[in-house]
Amino acid sequence: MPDAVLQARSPLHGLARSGHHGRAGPAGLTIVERTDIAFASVIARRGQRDALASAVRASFGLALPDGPRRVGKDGVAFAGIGPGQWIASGENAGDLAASLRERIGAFAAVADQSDSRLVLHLSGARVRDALVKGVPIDLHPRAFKTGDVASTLVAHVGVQIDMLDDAPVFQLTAPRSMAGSFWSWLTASAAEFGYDVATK
Amino acid sequence: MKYSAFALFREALRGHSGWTPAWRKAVPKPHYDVVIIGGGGHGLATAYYLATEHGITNVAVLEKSYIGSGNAGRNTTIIRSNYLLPGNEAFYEWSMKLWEGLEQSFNYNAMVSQRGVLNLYHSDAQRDAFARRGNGMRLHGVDAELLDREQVRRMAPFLDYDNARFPIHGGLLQRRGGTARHDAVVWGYARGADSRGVDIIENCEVTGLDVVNGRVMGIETTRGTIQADKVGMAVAGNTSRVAALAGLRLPIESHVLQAFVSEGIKPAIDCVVTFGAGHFYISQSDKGGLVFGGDIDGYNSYAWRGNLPVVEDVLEEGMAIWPGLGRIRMLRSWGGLMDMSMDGSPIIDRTPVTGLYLNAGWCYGGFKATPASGWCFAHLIARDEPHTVAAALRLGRFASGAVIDEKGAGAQPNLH
Amino acid sequence: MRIPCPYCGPRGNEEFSYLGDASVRRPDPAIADATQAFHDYVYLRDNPSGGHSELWYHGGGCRRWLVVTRNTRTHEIGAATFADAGGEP
Amino acid sequence: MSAPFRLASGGLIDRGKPLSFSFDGKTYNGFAGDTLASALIANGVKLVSRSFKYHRPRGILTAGSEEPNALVELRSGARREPNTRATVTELYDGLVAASQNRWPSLALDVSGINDLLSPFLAAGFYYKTFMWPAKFWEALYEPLIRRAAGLGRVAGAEDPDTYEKAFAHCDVLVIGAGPAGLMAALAAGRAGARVILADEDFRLGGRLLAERHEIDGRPGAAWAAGIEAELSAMPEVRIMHRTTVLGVYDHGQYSAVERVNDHVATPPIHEPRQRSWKIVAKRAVLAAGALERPIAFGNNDRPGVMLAGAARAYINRYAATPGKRLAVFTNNDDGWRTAADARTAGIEVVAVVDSRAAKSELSKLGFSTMSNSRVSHVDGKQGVRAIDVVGANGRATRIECDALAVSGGWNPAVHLTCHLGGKPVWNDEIAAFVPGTRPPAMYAAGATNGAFTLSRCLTGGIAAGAMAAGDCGFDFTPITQPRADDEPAAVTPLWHVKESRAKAFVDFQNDVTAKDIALAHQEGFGSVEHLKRYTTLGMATDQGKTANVTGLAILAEASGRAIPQVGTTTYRPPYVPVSFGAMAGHHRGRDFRPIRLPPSHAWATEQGAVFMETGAWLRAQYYPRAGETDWLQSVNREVAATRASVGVCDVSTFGKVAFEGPDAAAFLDRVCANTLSTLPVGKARYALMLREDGFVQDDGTVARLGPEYFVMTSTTANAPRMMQHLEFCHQVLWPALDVGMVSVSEQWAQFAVAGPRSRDVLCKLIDADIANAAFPYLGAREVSFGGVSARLFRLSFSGELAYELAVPARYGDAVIRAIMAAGAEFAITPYGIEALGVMRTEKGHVAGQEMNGQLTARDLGLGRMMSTRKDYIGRVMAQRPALLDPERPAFVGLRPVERSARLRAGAHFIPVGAAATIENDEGYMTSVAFSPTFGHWIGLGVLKRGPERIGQRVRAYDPVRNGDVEVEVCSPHFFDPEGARLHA
Repeated sequence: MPDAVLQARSPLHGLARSGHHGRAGPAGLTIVERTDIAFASVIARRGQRDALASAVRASFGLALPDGPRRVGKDGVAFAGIGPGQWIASGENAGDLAASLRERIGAFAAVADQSDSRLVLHLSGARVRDALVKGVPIDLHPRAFKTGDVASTLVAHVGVQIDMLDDAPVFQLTAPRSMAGSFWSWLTASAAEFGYDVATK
Repeated sequence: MKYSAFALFREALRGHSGWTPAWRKAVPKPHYDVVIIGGGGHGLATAYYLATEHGITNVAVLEKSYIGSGNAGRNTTIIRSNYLLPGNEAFYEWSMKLWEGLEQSFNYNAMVSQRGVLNLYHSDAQRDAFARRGNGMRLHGVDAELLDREQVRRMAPFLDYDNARFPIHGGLLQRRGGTARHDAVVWGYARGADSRGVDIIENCEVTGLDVVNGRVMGIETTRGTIQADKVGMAVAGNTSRVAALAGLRLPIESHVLQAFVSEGIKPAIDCVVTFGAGHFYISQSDKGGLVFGGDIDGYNSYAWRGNLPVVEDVLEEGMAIWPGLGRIRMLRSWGGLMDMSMDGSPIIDRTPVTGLYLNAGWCYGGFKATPASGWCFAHLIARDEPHTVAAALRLGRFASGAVIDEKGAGAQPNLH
Repeated sequence: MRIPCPYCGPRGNEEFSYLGDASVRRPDPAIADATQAFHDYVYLRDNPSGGHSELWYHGGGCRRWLVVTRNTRTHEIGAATFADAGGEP
Repeated sequence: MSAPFRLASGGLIDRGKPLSFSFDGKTYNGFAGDTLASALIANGVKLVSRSFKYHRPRGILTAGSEEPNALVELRSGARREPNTRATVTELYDGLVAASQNRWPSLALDVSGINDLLSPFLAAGFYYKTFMWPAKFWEALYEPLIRRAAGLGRVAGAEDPDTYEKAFAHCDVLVIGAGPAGLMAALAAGRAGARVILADEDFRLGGRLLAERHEIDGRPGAAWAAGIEAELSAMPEVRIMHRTTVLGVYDHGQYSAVERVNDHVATPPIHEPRQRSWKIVAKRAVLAAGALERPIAFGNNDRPGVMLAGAARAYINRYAATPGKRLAVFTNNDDGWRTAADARTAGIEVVAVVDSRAAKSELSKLGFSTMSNSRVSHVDGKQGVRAIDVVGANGRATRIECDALAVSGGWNPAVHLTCHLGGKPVWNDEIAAFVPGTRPPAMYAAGATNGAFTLSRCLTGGIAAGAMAAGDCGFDFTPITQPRADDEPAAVTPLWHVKESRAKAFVDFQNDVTAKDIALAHQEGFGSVEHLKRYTTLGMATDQGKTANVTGLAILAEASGRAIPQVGTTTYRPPYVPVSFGAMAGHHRGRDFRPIRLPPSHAWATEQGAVFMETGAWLRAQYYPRAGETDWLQSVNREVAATRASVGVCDVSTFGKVAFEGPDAAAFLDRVCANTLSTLPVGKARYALMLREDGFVQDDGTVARLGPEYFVMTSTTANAPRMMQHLEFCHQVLWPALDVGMVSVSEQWAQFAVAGPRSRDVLCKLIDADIANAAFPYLGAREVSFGGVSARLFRLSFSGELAYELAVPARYGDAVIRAIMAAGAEFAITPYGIEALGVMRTEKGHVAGQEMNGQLTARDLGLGRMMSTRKDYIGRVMAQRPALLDPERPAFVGLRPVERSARLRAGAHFIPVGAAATIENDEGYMTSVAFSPTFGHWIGLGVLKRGPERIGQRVRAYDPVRNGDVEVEVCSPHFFDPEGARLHA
């Protein structure tokens, strides 16, 4: 093919403007769109869950979680999204799906999902106050801790929420095709507290 | 006493001392020719037409609570005959014809108001689907008009034409459709049936059906045993429970449908409007309250209460078509038990038990059907053969495949 | 309602889709009266007032089909289990 | 000028913050801390509204959200808010309010004539007349009735304010922040529970704010402020002011509305007007207090007649007095406190009328007391001039006064205990209903629970809070009970003063009188529900909060039964009316539901595409070019260009599901009507799916990319439901099958490149041999596209040589641009879904219009796809007799006999020359298109015995669009029936 390498576009292309938005003053939360994280769905073969778990332990040094939790190491993480089902992610991991297929493909169905979702990292003192305007699950520190994962409906959009650390930092992923509507809800909800948008 | 402006005038001058009960508080007799289980609109209409059309007056209507305590008194009062499929359309049009002469017939003002029912469409494909329905209505001799966006705007300028998620492309209008005062329909039929000798027995719950050699002999009730030659069931959401007393299993699930009313406001909407990109319908009562509703709660239930997600959906859909409602308040919501059938269409038929007749499967469309349902059920019970306009509404259609599936949703009640 | 998803925890019913009675079983099409059996399977329901075991799909969460035992009169929920035993036969 | 009825001192108002407001165009002054009602009272405004039916002059009856009378239109223009309760409207500077339901003015409302006509307007009068002649109802009677009815007016424009929804979770939800609620929250909070304390008011304290009670030797309001301070300091306690809990739902869900900015003229930027909350609580404590009830006597609705507890609220909390010469009418001890507080505030108390024989110990207070007496009549129209009191001897005495405080006793606010079906039970000691079976996990405390004295409220609150926290696993740390009195609260019911001559109102807003209730009973509407429905008792905006129990009691008297025998009252959500805006929140206008955009959307926008909603998606409908005046021109050009050379269309919206595993092929055989296990690797095949009831559900293509790896597409509209269906088949029907299934719809951008030159275009972009021999029709393979791994399918919806190219979605935008660049030399043309539809119609492919859920595979000419060698979903039920009936309408093509005629989908087929009746209905047109290829309209449809009638003519009858076109029946495959082009 004659052309130069293809230009990738983020789901928020043309929607998110870097800088401060909403109420003036110190930002209540910071929103970062991440386009450098690869994702792949991992579904255990019938009866192969344990074999898969040991393969994951061998290849990545990670104990595959049984419930809606995530484990990570060296930028690679596995988040439980259903019984026998995980979303693997890797920062700057290149073709994550291919390497997963190679290492654990014998025990699981693997599908690349790197392009399927809008990925946001949210942090800041008021992040929970903004999220409660659409997130139906309890994000109180007693109820949702670092490493917890939840798949739920937020403002009519299917969203996966991972709590990355106690700062707190939340990772929200939403279907790529709904990025615009999801962004409309998120920014409307955050405006009251003032928010900064950054891209990485 | 006949109701009239004169009677009202006379009574006003003597402190209303002359008014008598609208219907007797009857006590059960040991035997009736026909017993109707269910003192809702359908049951009372059946008794009324048994008396007026078939001369059968040794009839009892059994109601476990007070008459009209079920869906007859918990609906959004819409009447229409704008159905797609022949099996339904002839029936609902017969119902509309009966509505048109009802009040003079039973001498009660049920406030039948033919203010028009407007179904909005939001895409070309939906327009063509509505055209198919409207053309079918016209083939039945029923009025139907397909309006474009501007015609709809002239009828209902307050709808959202400029900023809608699902823009309004036009609408299918049945001018003869409209609303009626639900309680008045119940009381009118009750009063009409009572005055012709029908016993209306309230606070009388059916606890058993005496079936001997495949034939129904009588009924066990909380007020004693009643013998009956023929028994008709018109119990909506409780159909499966009553049918089970005769060992019957039916293509029906019971689901909750909520209805809503707003605070009273000055006249704001002159017809019934339905939203085509969701499930929402709204009109305004003569008292001024906006009467509206949406989809069923979506799961089997015998609890007379609605859930919160549907309340939110319904009010979101209201705002979606009528943005000016933002500061109007929802006053009250309530839930009724719908007898959702497997194809979304009703059943008026015999049962495998001789002498036991079934009137069910009204889904959330029972109110508009009240007159024709009573008319056809009375015909079936009196003549033991289905009325022509209800000929397709038979139990056997599920086995034969001749289902009447308006929505094309398949055998899943909560999708109809 | 709040449905206790065995994977996700209690969630509002708006995250779920409902498919009715879980006690009916798809018949073997090879049997003699398969047509009657399929008719009953597809169309006939007990529709009880009281205990009911029913199918819910957690499409807004873990995408698992659940068998939920629920009282249709009180909406009280007894148990919720994976229809396929968690994909672990 | 200072307000004439404002007390010189006292109250919880901030006299340092004067506020100006207007009512019916006249300007008044009030203070911060006032409500609109208290400010009107302070300014001596007694007449504030007109009643619903008789248009009687009305004043302010209560001091809370139960107010039936004082409803106003608040604000103006697009913010006009009808039926707003003045009693809970916080005063703000510049507030504008107007009375409603009157003309020309509040003082002289011509509809006041209804009051004189009232003998003719008795309960249910409209059911008995207006029936003749029939057509007059819509033409005359109803418009008149509708115009007279209704209250305020809806705003004419979209609400400019914004709204939000929000979720909250807690261990203990405390509803109401009076003495019981404060104690409950404190007890639960100290135990360490996560507590939410919600109260309607803008200030915590409940009745304490309205009374002169002392707790621990401090004024009640000050004590409450102290508790609030302690609660605010607890990290796990959240206090929600201005928040009304509206409803109780299954499994511990509560709905509430927070009036975030109703107390300011307009909300600050970025802030909503209101916020609707969904609260999930493990336990709840209902401490909603009690509502005072009126007594029915002649003209008890006159402005200046007020509930005794409300009078205390205005005097004690707002330093506003309802009158200068106050009389009190009570059937209980509590009413006396109004006299006492009024005197303390320096207001002359002309008489205390107590219906009870036994002298209350309170009569020692030294008021001019008339015991064993009843107020039978109020003199005055737009205000109180005097009252007639009937004593034990039956003789009436007239007493001059300008205000009357009435106490008929108190009804516990049991409403929320009823929302899940609970029925309140009658309690003789307090002559009121108390909570019966409560919702699971809900406790009731304080007056709501029938505890009518302060110290009992405090005790009950502590106990409930402790139990609720304990249930959630928190150890209770004992709280010393604050000191407070057990003030006298005895009551002897009096519902209706028989000696009344004038109307004695029970439901004030709906003008339901004691007489109406008697009449309803006389006419047989003796069940509580019939009474409500027949008289409209309790159906007004206040939901009968001040009327239901009294109405029930009067019905009991009329029918000679005891109240519990007559029945009980039940309540449904919402506790107070809630705005559409609050419940809709963010989801209005374009945000009503999410919009899905395909990867080429930005590019298509640059091209000036016209978009249309298809399900959740917004797709390019067509791409108009300069000079094209209507859509058909553009679509014709797009079709012609594609058939002549090459076109490109974004088809990313199809559902895409990946199947992987040893049983993938077997699984697909069971969900599809046709066989897919025989599909070779590297090949794709059309797939048809039925519902279990035998009707067509969806279609798509299945490509086998590896021995155990398949990708299936489903139609755009059905994609979500198909995913659910496939998961059902796998998890519920055949869980043993070893196949992993996942949606990859969002992962892949997919473009159809169609037309004779499509191969030439793709050859420039793909490093792979896609010549016909190497990559024939229905081929499927992975390719590299500019270094990106992509998938190429040789599929054709258009009937042309065509491909579908799938690339990771992030490159979708770049790829459409690359395709357009590479295709430039072939004059490649982007086409939208209109042209797509035209080409598939020319080709005779079925689509959504045909798969309407009412047609079978046979109906659609796809019967041959139904395998006879295997079981699959729908196989058995598809064999039912009615579905095999040869008379069923079946799939055909149609073309107008008069070639210039236009066809329209939705037209019905009737035989030529036959009457347009349903008996002659032979089917309908499912799809139409103008075919630039043939130069005339073509159609697809289902026609009775259609396939046997090729060449015959029928009428396409379309009366709703004045269409009646004679059409010729033909094969649905108009274009290239042999498929020479797609194999090229």
